Amino acid sequence: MTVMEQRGAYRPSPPPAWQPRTDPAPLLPDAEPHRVLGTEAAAKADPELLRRLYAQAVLGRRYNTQATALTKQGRLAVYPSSTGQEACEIAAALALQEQDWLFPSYRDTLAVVARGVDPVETLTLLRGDWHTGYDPYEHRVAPLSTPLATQLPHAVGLAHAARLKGDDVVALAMVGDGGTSEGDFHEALNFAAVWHAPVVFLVQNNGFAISVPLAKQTAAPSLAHKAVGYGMPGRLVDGNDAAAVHEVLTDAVRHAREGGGPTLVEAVTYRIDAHTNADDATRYRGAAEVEAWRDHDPVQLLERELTGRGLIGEDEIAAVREEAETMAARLRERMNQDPVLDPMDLFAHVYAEPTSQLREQQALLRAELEAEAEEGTAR
Amino acid sequence: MTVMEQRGAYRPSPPPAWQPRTDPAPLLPDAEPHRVLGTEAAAKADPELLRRLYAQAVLGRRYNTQATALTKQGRLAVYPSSTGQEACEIAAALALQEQDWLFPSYRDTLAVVARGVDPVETLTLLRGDWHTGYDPYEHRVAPLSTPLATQLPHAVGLAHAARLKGDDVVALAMVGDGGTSEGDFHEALNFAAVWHAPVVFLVQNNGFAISVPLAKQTAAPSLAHKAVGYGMPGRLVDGNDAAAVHEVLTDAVRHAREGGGPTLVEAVTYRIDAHTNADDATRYRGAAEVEAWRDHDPVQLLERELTGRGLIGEDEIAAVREEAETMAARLRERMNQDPVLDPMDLFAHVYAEPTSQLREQQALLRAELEAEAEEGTAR
Amino acid sequence: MSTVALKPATMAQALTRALRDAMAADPAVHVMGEDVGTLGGVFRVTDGLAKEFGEDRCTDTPLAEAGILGTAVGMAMYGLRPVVEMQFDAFAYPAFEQLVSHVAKMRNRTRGKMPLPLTIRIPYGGGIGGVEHHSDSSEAYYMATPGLHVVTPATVADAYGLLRAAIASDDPVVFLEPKRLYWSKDSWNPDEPQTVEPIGRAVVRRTGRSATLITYGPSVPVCLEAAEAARAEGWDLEVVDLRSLVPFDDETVCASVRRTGRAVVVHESGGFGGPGGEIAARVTERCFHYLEAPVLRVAGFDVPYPPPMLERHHLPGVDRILDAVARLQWEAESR
Amino acid sequence: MSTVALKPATMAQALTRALRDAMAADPAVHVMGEDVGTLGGVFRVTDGLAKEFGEDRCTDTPLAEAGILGTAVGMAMYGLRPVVEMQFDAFAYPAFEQLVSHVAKMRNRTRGKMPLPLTIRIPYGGGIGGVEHHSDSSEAYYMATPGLHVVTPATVADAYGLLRAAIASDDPVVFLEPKRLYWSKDSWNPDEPQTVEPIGRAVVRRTGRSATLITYGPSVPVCLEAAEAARAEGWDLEVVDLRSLVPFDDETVCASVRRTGRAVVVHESGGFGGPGGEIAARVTERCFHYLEAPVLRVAGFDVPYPPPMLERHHLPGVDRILDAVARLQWEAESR
Ligand SMILES: Cc1ncc(C[n+]2csc(CCOP(=O)(O)OP(=O)(O)O)c2C)c(N)n1
Ligand SMILES: Cc1ncc(C[n+]2csc(CCOP(=O)(O)OP(=O)(O)O)c2C)c(N)n1
Ligand SMILES: [Mg+2]
Ligand SMILES: [Mg+2]
Repeated sequence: MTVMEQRGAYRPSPPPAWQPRTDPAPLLPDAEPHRVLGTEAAAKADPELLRRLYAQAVLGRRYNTQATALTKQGRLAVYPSSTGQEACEIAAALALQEQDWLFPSYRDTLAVVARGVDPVETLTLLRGDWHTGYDPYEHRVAPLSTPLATQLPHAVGLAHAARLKGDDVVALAMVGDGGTSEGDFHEALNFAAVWHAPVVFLVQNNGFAISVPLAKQTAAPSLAHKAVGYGMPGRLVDGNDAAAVHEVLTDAVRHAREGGGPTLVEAVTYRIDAHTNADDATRYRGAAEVEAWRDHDPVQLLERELTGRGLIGEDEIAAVREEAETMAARLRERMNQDPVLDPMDLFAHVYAEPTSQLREQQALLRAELEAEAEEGTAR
Repeated sequence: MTVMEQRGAYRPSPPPAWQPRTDPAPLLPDAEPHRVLGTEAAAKADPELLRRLYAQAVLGRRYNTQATALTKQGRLAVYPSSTGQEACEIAAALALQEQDWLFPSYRDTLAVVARGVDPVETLTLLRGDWHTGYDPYEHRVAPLSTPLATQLPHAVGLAHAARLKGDDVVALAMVGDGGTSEGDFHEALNFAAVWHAPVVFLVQNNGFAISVPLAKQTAAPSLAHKAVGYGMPGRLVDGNDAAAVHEVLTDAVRHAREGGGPTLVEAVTYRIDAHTNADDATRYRGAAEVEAWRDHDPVQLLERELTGRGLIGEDEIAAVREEAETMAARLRERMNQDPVLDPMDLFAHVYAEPTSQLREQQALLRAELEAEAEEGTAR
Repeated sequence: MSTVALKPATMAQALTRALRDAMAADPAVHVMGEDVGTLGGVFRVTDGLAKEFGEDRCTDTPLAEAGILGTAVGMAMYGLRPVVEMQFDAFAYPAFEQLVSHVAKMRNRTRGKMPLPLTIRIPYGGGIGGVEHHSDSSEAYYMATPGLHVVTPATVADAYGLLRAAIASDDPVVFLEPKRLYWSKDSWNPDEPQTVEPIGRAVVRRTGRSATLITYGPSVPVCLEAAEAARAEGWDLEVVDLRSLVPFDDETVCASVRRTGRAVVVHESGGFGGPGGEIAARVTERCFHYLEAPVLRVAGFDVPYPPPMLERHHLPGVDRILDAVARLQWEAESR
Repeated sequence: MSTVALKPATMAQALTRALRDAMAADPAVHVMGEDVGTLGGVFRVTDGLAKEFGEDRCTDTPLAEAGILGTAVGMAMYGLRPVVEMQFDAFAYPAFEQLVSHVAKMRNRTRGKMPLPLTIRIPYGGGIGGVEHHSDSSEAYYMATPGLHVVTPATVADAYGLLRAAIASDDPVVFLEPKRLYWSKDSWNPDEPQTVEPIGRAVVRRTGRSATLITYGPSVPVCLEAAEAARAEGWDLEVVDLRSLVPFDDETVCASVRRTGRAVVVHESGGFGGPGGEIAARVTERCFHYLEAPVLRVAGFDVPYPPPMLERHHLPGVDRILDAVARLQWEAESR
């Protein structure tokens, strides 16, 4: 028996082969997204967890504003802000155990930082001194993926490999609503379901793919409904409700860990900022829509819950905010230092050993740099 | 308002955007595939249609055996037989009106012939004298597509273009169970649903992609369930029941024609022959499985229904069979003639006008051929 | 000759104008891609088209490049002339199968019965500080695919002319737009009727007698700059702008090289397996006895495109071009 | 030296053996692709592996090439050494984005932290009477993609040695298998320990002094045949089998060309933008003053791969090679 076969539903059926092999009902998402904050369920939530989510969300929000500010100061080439989506970003990181893997999309710097990666190393790609700034193996975070949805099959392959080795590893892969239209999304979910791989797919439906609204992206009842076509459960969650996202993701991760296979989670949220600092969002959406979503702000939802239920005091809130300011100041400071660059790095990592062709080019560049340096000294 | 917007369900929802925009229930396929033959529904079927389906199925079966025989005689490079799947092939062609378009996959030579394309021209690809042997515009049949699922977006684009022009055209696109795993399948269905294009997707689930059984291809309740994730209805049909396939496809085509958008139809059938004449099916499946499916043969299901209900007599059956023999003899005869080849055709259709680079190569080949011819004469 | 004064325009504006004029001239022309509608494209090349012609003529598609090109194929089958935008070079790769196996082959496959008149616009190349996957020079892939035309403008006027020609062509054209020239300006009057260059003609941008720089797209201005700088060294360089990689204008290129006896091919694309190999090889095949030195190549390094802060070391610049010219085995008198 | 008698084996058998030995030697080696399990692959190269090592080690995947390569990337990230089979050349195109944007770039992207030791086996080339899309020579695409190694065997022994080396490599290797040599036989004893050639070395298959035929993969036997036939014309041709297109063995190739002074590059791939341009250009750059004539190219025509009944006109054959050799500007005495 193969590892892929170690589960219930996965059996070829005898002819006639048309009997549905599983009942679709348990795969279908609920009509309403799961919510915790502001509902009765919140009372059952662990106050410590809520405080932790809150602190992280405040930090995350501050990280977003600081990074955006850095683009204006020319310290970052570009920054895709996740303001408004902090609940998803934070919950994705917190739902995982240490040995698990995170597969972020290009917007998910917050999740990467929340998982423990150095904030400056996280921004390397967007600062432009190298591509991936962190060692993916240190915190088990794959490189931020720019080609949309391409990281999803990687997550499936990694989770599958871990399972083959008998390791207790779950992979959580993040993608946007736009990314669900790509062929790689389809192929990844299908492989995951067929292989019964321990993967959780988190779709952050933030309403837009750059300027393209969801209605031009899909006609599906919801993105979570796509799960049915792969034979995995689909879950719909309020993506601005950190407690809800955390709960749904934690459940899905546990399910995967226990051999239950993959889950598709759609978190409905909203991108408050423009696509990146270079984008002009007024071209494709009105201020009223943005304002409507501000009333459903993920940080405020947490704060309201915590203060409303007396789980946090003014001092603690102030302390959280101060911590965020400290983080931002430290980030600013570190990002204001010019990165140390070595142009010869261009050739260092193309292959394990540079080919003779690359060695020739290396020599050419070295000669040029030496000539440049000499000129510099001469001047 | 764009053409894409001329329908009901396709509306962006106001925030909060998580309300399911449509109810999934009507999109879900029935648990049991639709059947007509051998059921009470058969009594309501048009006897003329049943006779027509029968005659076509008999012709189709004979075409398959004849083409397979031609591979043994070296008259065809390869033939992927659709024996066992004639009901789908025939019904696909008959469900369309004249102005509609058929987008066949590589196995669907029968559907192409049933649509009116010359049988020999249909086999050009498999004989090897050219790629597509027929003029796609003559009978509105796209070239047989070898790269799996790649023809599906073409069908969507064509149907969309026709709709933009205000033409009454439906496209029916065929694909195998294996082909549903490709990214192009996903992207085509999504575009079709978002654009509300008049397309019908017919998946022939014949249990295998070459040697790979369905269970290694998908974990979905059924392939028809994939429709939900695109927001189009999914229909499950007994693919060996020609009357049922015809009914479901005709409904879907009408639905598309009336502006109802695309439908995904899964027809459950079985490939009785090996993948192609070059394949050895005993490597991956047992004889018992094949035998079980022979009991559910599409030609016999029709014959049983027609004879059982007295809708056809011995003479008519004999006449149908004779017609098939005549067709086969004629095909044999025509295929036994060597096709007339002109090697210079290699350059004739790469561009509207050959580039100067191609003209040089053309001259080279012409000189070679002349030298060859001279040598031939000299000998 | 018209008396209207020329006004400066950017290449991006000329491209927009070409699309607009083509759409106005022929209702079969449809623009489609990611963000091309309401937003007007991330480079604003399709700005205003959805408003002017409606979203059915300038359509925001779902985010799926194979789907975009694949549906465009179907639309072209039905007689439309789709103009597809791929948002960036590397994001055209998901459409590679559709491009190679269908777009390039459909006319040939059907003995000319089913031509595919479609244009695939791809912003390409570096020099704009883009992160990974936003600066690839992918022309080598398209050149190696028979059935495609491959063109790339280097001037504002050519941007207009070549794009009109591409859309008018009955064959599929990969239209490569040099990103870093989008904001380059030229005196060009969009209100004057423009001559539409046929596809396939190179042009001598600067005459010279010492050596020929053979180049295209984003490297044309760099070569012109290098030619100016070379005067100080006593070299009088000719600069040939290919404009069309497929078909290739052997005549113009070889005429120049025969005249100068020396040549350097310059492009941003990686050198190994890049366009320069083909160009150097075919020039050598045709001009061997005219050559005083081997045809040299100045190209991007054979590495994944560098991060923004290192790209200046990668891109062929004036110095690297002059160094190559210096290696053309000069004897004192031959300059 | 071993005393075991050599037995004839086909290239396909040698490949199977290489996979088997690699899987036996290293549990990290996983074979995956369409029909590679129960069926043993459409060319039977993976025959018996699923039975011997289990379906977890030799896995029939869903039918989706980007998914196959993309999941293999993830498996390699976790320390496995996936060996991916693409069923035919043209069916590797759906995986192009994964190949170019991830497989080729991951090591570089992560400063060497995340190498991807994976092998992508692609049966390629024509001459087997395959219909459309079953006979492409796609090596030009891979050569133009920094970060990939590209190798292709021409002999039974190299098939084994190069595949073992590819699987052992810590870099991704595109392993191109010449379809029409699958059934070519050689005296080769699979039971004897095989020397594993390092990747990157060309080999002189036949020494000669008149001119060098530079070739690889399916064209090697054709060139050897041409060299034999050339003796009648008084030419003594050297044949260099590149074996590895990336890295490229300039040393061996240039040493040969410097000796002979003349060269023809021979391959099935289309000429324009094909590997021959790169090869001719770099040989010319390095050997200009040794060359009596331009390096010529004999290649497939620049057309979509022809249907089976016309492919013989397309493929470089002995006569076309000899015609090119005749155009190498011979003077009577120089042969
Ligand atoms: C394959 C690919 N195509 C196009 C792009 C260009 N692009 C970058 S972000 C983006 C929109 C992504 O939308 P979504 O998936 O919803 O993620 P979000 O930006 O909302 O986080 C596009 C089209 C890309 N990065 N990759
Ligand atoms: C993109 C692509 N990948 C691989 C192949 C090789 N191939 C040809 S047929 C086939 C199996 C197809 O299975 P399915 O889609 O179920 O259709 P069926 O053969 O059963 O009609 C495969 C893998 C191909 N033609 N195209
Ligand atoms: Mg989004
Ligand atoms: Mg099948």
